[in-house]
Amino acid sequence: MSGQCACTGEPRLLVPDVGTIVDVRDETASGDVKTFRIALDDPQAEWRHLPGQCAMVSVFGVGEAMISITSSPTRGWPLEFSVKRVGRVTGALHDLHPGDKVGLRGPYGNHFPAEEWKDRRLVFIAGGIGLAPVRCLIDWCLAHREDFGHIDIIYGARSPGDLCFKTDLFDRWPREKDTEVHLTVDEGDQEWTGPVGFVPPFLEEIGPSPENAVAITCGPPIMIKFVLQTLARLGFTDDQIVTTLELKMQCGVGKCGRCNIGEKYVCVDGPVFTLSEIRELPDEF
Amino acid sequence: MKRVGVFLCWCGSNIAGTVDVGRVAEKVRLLPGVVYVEENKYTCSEPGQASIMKAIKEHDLERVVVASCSPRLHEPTFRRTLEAAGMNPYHLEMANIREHCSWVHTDREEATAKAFDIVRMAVAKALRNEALQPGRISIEKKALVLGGGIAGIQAALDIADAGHQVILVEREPTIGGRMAQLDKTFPTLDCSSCILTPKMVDCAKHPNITLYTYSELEKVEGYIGNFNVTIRKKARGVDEALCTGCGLCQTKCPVKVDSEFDVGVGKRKAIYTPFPQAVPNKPVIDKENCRYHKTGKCRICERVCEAKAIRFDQEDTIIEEKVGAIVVATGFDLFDLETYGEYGYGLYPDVISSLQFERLINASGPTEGKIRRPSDQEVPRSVAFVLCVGSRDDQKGVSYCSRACCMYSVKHATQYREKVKDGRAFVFYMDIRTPGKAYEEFYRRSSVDYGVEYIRGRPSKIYQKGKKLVVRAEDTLLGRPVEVEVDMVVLAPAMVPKHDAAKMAQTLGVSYDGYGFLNEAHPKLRPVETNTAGIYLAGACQGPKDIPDTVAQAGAAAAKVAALFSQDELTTEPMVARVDEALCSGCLWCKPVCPYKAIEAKTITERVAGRTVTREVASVNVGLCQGCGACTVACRDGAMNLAGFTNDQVLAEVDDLLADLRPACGV
Amino acid sequence: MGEGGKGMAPGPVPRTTKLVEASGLDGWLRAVAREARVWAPVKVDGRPPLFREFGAGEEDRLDLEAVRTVNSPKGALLPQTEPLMTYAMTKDAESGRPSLDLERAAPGGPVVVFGARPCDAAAFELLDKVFLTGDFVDDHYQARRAKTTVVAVACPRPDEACFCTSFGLSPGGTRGADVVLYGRSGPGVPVETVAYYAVAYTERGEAFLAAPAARAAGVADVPEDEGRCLEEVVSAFRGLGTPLGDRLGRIDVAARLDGLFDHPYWEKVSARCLSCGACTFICPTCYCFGVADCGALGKGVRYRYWDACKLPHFMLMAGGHNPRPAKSNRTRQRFMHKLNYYHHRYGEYQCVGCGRCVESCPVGLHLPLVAGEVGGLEG
Amino acid sequence: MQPRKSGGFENMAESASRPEEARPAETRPAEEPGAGWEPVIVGFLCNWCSYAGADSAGTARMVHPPNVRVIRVPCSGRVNPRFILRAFQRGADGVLVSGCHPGDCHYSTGNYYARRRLVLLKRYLEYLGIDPRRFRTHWVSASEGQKFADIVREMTAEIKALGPGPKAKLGELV
Amino acid sequence: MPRKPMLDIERMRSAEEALRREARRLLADGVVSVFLGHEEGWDGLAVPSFATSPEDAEKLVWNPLVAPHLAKYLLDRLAGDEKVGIVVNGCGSLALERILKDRRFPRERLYIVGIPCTGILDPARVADLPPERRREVLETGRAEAGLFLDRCSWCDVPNAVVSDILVGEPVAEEPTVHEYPRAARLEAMSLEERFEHFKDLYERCIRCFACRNVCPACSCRECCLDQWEPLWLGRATSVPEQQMFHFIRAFDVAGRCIRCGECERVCPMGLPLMDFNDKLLKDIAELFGVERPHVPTDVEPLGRFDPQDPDFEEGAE
Repeated sequence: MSGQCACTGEPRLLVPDVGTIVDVRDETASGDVKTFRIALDDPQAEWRHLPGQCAMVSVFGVGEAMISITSSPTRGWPLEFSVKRVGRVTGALHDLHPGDKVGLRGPYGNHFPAEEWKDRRLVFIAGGIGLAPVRCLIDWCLAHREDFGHIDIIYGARSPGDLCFKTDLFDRWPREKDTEVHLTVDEGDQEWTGPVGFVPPFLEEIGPSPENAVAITCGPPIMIKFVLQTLARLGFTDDQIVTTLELKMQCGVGKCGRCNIGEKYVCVDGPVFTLSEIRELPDEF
Repeated sequence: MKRVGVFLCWCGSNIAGTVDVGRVAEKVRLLPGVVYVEENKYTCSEPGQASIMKAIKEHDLERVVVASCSPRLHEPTFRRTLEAAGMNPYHLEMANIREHCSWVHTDREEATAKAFDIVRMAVAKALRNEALQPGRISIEKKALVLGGGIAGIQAALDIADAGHQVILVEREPTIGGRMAQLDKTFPTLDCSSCILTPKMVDCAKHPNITLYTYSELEKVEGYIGNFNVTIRKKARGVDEALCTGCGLCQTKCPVKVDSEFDVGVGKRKAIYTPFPQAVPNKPVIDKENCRYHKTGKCRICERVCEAKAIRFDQEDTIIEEKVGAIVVATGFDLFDLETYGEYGYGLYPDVISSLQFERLINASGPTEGKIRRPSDQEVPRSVAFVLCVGSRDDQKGVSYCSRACCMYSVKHATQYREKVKDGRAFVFYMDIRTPGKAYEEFYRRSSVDYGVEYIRGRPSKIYQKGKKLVVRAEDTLLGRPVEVEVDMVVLAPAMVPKHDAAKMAQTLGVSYDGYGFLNEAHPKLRPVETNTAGIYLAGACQGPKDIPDTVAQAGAAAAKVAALFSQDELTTEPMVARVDEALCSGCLWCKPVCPYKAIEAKTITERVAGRTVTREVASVNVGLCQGCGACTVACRDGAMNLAGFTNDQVLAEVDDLLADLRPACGV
Repeated sequence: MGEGGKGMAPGPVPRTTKLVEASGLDGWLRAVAREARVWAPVKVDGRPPLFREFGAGEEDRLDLEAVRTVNSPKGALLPQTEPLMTYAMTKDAESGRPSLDLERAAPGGPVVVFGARPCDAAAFELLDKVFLTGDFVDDHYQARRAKTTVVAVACPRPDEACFCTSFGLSPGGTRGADVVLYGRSGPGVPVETVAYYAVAYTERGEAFLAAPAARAAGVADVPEDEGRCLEEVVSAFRGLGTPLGDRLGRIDVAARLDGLFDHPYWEKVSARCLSCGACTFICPTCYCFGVADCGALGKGVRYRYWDACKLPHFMLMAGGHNPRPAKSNRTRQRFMHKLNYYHHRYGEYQCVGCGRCVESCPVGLHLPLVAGEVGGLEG
Repeated sequence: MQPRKSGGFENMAESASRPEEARPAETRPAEEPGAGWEPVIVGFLCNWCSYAGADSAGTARMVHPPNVRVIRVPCSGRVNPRFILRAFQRGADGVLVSGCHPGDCHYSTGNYYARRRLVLLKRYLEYLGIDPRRFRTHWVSASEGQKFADIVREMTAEIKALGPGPKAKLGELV
Repeated sequence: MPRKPMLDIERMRSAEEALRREARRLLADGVVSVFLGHEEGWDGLAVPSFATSPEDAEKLVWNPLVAPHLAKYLLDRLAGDEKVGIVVNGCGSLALERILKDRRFPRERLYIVGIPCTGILDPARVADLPPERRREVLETGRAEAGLFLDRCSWCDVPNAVVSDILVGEPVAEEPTVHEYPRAARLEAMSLEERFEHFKDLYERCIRCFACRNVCPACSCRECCLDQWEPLWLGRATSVPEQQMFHFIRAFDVAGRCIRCGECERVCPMGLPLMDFNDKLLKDIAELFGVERPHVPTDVEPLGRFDPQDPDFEEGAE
């Protein structure tokens, strides 16, 4: 992991490694989500991450943003980061092109406890850009396909154009064994023949059984809210539900106090929490 | 970082002579964001522009910086170039390395260094350029024409014929204006009303023209394409819908007063139409003189009216109209002749004005066209015509020449000689000005064929001697004093602005000159436009004119309106102020500093913490905003910004310039 | 936690004790300031002293008269603005390909914090827990901390804003200090005019007292016969009470607060808050910071700066979502963090009772007030 | 109390403090500028008059020192006082703001507001310890190329004498 | 010359009575949902109070220490449409006027109780007194001029300029020739001395924003100092950035500053912040002939102009 100067080994907690954007991919039709493939200029400094972990991406002169790593550890470097244009840093990032320099430090935060899910059925529920952290986990699980039971991937977006990772959704994942991909959109278009509607009702329709299953969900707060209710109706217990939290982060290492809720620091104790863990936290996110 | 392409122009040796463009290029290439740099001998040339377009495509540039001459010269050129390359034209920045650099510096080193800085600042700004779309405002394809004289009539007809709605507003009970008072027109001597009245009728009948006579403009709001005008239609005392125009009321009306139309040389009734061919041919009640209105008794007109159209209690009506353009054709007044006491106007009944003379020789005038002098109704055996009464007189009158007096006085003298074969016509003049087609010939004929006698000199006095009037002047050609005894004197007053021209101008928001004539946008190149977009000028309200010029200008104004109306929307300059409503506190301190009253409060509703909140924010009318940016400085939290010159951009220019010259931070 | 105070276990064993003339302190500091960056309570005319860098020149004077400095000494370890690194983007002249050079800011030389009150010294240990423990160690802080000597001065006369004893600390406490100066005249006197016992409790403290600068300044051994007196003086300082602390008694509300997150009290008490950062910036234990870049043309500095949970923008997210939009949320966060969250995470309270918030809050909204009031709330 | 109609700015500046004492202090710059030190002057010029004035100085080849870096603004009324302090903060040795003559503003009143703001600012900057000679405000019309050239020449010479700007004393941003 | 500030304890007692009565009535009759006043806080300090019930009204105080202005707290109550009660003395009403003229709170949602005022003490100065003297001052009202708030020294608005009801006899207003001693003192210094004076201030400022947050003229939804785009102000607390901070803070309220001095009073570092504002008030008075620059008007001095304004240039029209 970074935080060590590759050459001297001297610690440098808040000083990133220099990376280069090797590729930029538009995920959505509107171009508000892009996936950046980033390589470290100094291969010595490359670190290994676990599904669900994040990294601080710097645009020099603008600032840093904590962004979840979208590519599975099994794929190694360059890492992929899918970024929605929301603010200053992400906006500046969107203005960058292959060859441009960025800073990277990480990996930060905990990860999805996939090792604890051996032989269990997995239900991935994501909305919009929320698929980014989950995708990393999905690919990791698929790379260790034998370790898990049936896999449902339930994903929705505002419109067909807003579906991220189209090749994964339509090409790669459906071909995996014992894996189902269910897609829905809030609003269809001429080409769209699939289901139309919000994720929660869609989930209810599919109605995955809670039996020996784990539900991993990530998406906009409003979606999460109703997904959790639906999962409860389907009989999922709080311990069977895993999600990720997103808060403003500045240091990423539990020092700056930004992402502090209760006694937790989302950047080190999170972003991955089971629903029962979240119920423990003060409602400040 | 946006991908910036920089194009450095040599401008032949204009720039390259002093600035080492090559070295600037080397340094610019190393700037963050700059992905392409090119030098051209003449960037503005065809090949120069072509290579910009080529580079935009090949290097998928997102911003373009052209370092050449002043943006005031070629910004439009290169914006078009970007547009042609399918790029938003406002992604261009220009670095002025000619006027501001190569032309004013001699030391090659210094000039080169400065040129680099100038380019750097342009790059800094360009990196923060946003794609700007010109605003669009709808156009109400309806025109308002103010004034129903020949200018207004002509403009209204031309616009209406072009297929657009026209509202024609006339203050008097009828349209026709000055020209209707005239007998014949120079130089062709064809009858004025014969050519005017048909046009008047056309106006009334034209399906695209709405006529509001006896009406006045009260208020004008809005801007080009979207004026809201308020018109007061004065109470006529007659129900126009019912009135058949039979004229019985006029014949029966017991009250007789001086006729404005006949300029005092004739009479009218208290209920009247100014003249027989009036349009509309519906009378009005003159409340000042109507016996019923004064004493409460009479009501004869009411009784005789078979159509039952008389309405004593009728009230003014207010009409509101939305129009896209306004043509001002409010005409002129005549100089007050009593200013010249020495000419005895108002003192001697036989000293009259040229307009009164027009009425006297007019077949439809009070004397059915027989020339009789007011005092004793005798046919005058000799008449003196005095020119430039008020015109070209810095002391007592106005400095300018009224342009039409020479010709109509020549006409009057000729007409007089035709009617009074043995009469003598004297014309006292300073110069005879005949700048028009067939004018000079007409003037010649008057003296050669009609024996009009011209005396060059401005009369110093006119006094009565028995039944005669003596005109004393200095004959400046012979250089000796002359005294001429005549039976009648006709004074040619200067044309002056309408008495309320200034008020009108303020209502319209157009500028006017020291006399009160309305100002055209440019004396040569924009003669019929005003500085207020969407308002045009026709006729004598802009300055003295004769009929041909007036009609020509009216046509021109109509053409401008038609051109405006030929588009469905107007595009507005996109470099205007805009409000970030999320930031705006609604203090509206931006409002008082706006010279165009373009800022208004606007109420918005938003969801805050689950509840709906309404609050006020500033909003900019892009139709009115001219992009001065005063509001942006009055705005403390930066909610108000100016597209094309944003706070962000100016700060970046400052920061990036100085970051290199005076590194700002380091450890 | 804590030490000293009435009926407390005796503090750590002194390693060495020296004697230094009160009049010699300024000279001593100047000497030290030649080799190290010295932070001390510097005299400011007409106002309470500031804890800031003490110049080697003649102009600065030490001010131990006031009970506390307006600001805390935390800036010595956690500067309000601290460069982390420089970055410089350069392009290859031929290829135009960009490259980026990062240079970590140099840690800087030794630091001596001189004249901190025991509460402030103890506060350093609370900062240490944040920056030096857990999965990540803050190297910038660590580097500075490793080179920092803390010389505390026991409080002779705690004032009505002092309540260190409410957290088990004491005016004569040694926590976080390498050396503690005890006024030879004992507590009670406004300012020591005679001499101080300089007691070193750590190796670094010993070294500091043994340094040439110390010797030059007349730091001498304690005469044999003074042993008794020293004992008494020290325990007198240790046993000293604090006016406010006595009023409040021991503050232990962590458990109490567990149930009070949604209590209307926060709404009520925060109503008068100005949402300024005064309380957090003058607090010796508040440590929240932000990180920002400063530069142009691809070159610049990345630095960190003090930030405060009390400021409305603290948690504002890129999308515009603010988890703590209201003053009540932020006020609650501050006190919950100090009296509950921190306690859960590190096993003690994040307050040393220095009394600065009592003095500085323009609207009298400070920790002793809240700690006292939450005690009386029903959950 | 200052008379409402003041004879030019310099006099007003006078009344703001005792410059004759202030000046010498400033003329001894904090850091002695090395040989060949050239002042940087940031010039905010309104597009319609002063920028055009600078253009006509160019068209007429009126040679003047290369120390001014021009930032084009639509109107002097667009110049936010923050821009000016920012320039000084980042290292400008002088700042020049120039617009249309009062009454000639392309936007009719912009420069009147600018005048109020900037007259106040100039005094305020001096109050903060920034030599008023470093901040100049002028009216230059599109035809006054000569005047523009003269202003630049004058100002450059004056600031050369003053030495490096406030940044020398303020220090770095971080 | 302005009236010398003085304390009239009796007057204050009866004002307090009337104040409580009014507040009680307003809350009981549901005219207002909350009443903004002062209550006794820690160690006798008067702190802002927000009474929501008739009982709460009993806690309200009107005493020599009611220094804090309350108008700024209205911004916390922008959402919603319930009516708010508020008590103001003369200077307090200027703060309120400021908020109203800046259109930051609707007048129709206010019920204003005005209290004529002869002077208020500076709590900090009182706190520094020895306990017995402190008690004496507060009980007898015998206080030397030096103990009062600075704003009392020039006060020309003893009575609320805006109110719905006035409790207590109005205080006779006396015409005041305004002087600006703070600015004058600094103007007398050399350029260098002034620079050093402010540099010292910049270096001590911890940028806690107390000055801005208490200022009734600083009422923006989002202060430019908090924005990142554009970055008007870096977050570093270096001298140049601190200069920018204090420049923007003071110059943005130029022409709108009510000279209350609250910025200075709440500054935890005790910085002489009115040194900035005093100068701007003085110059606005001198340059633009504004006699009472501290009194809010419908169009601020920098939002209007006079063709005859002082000009930069000799001979410029």
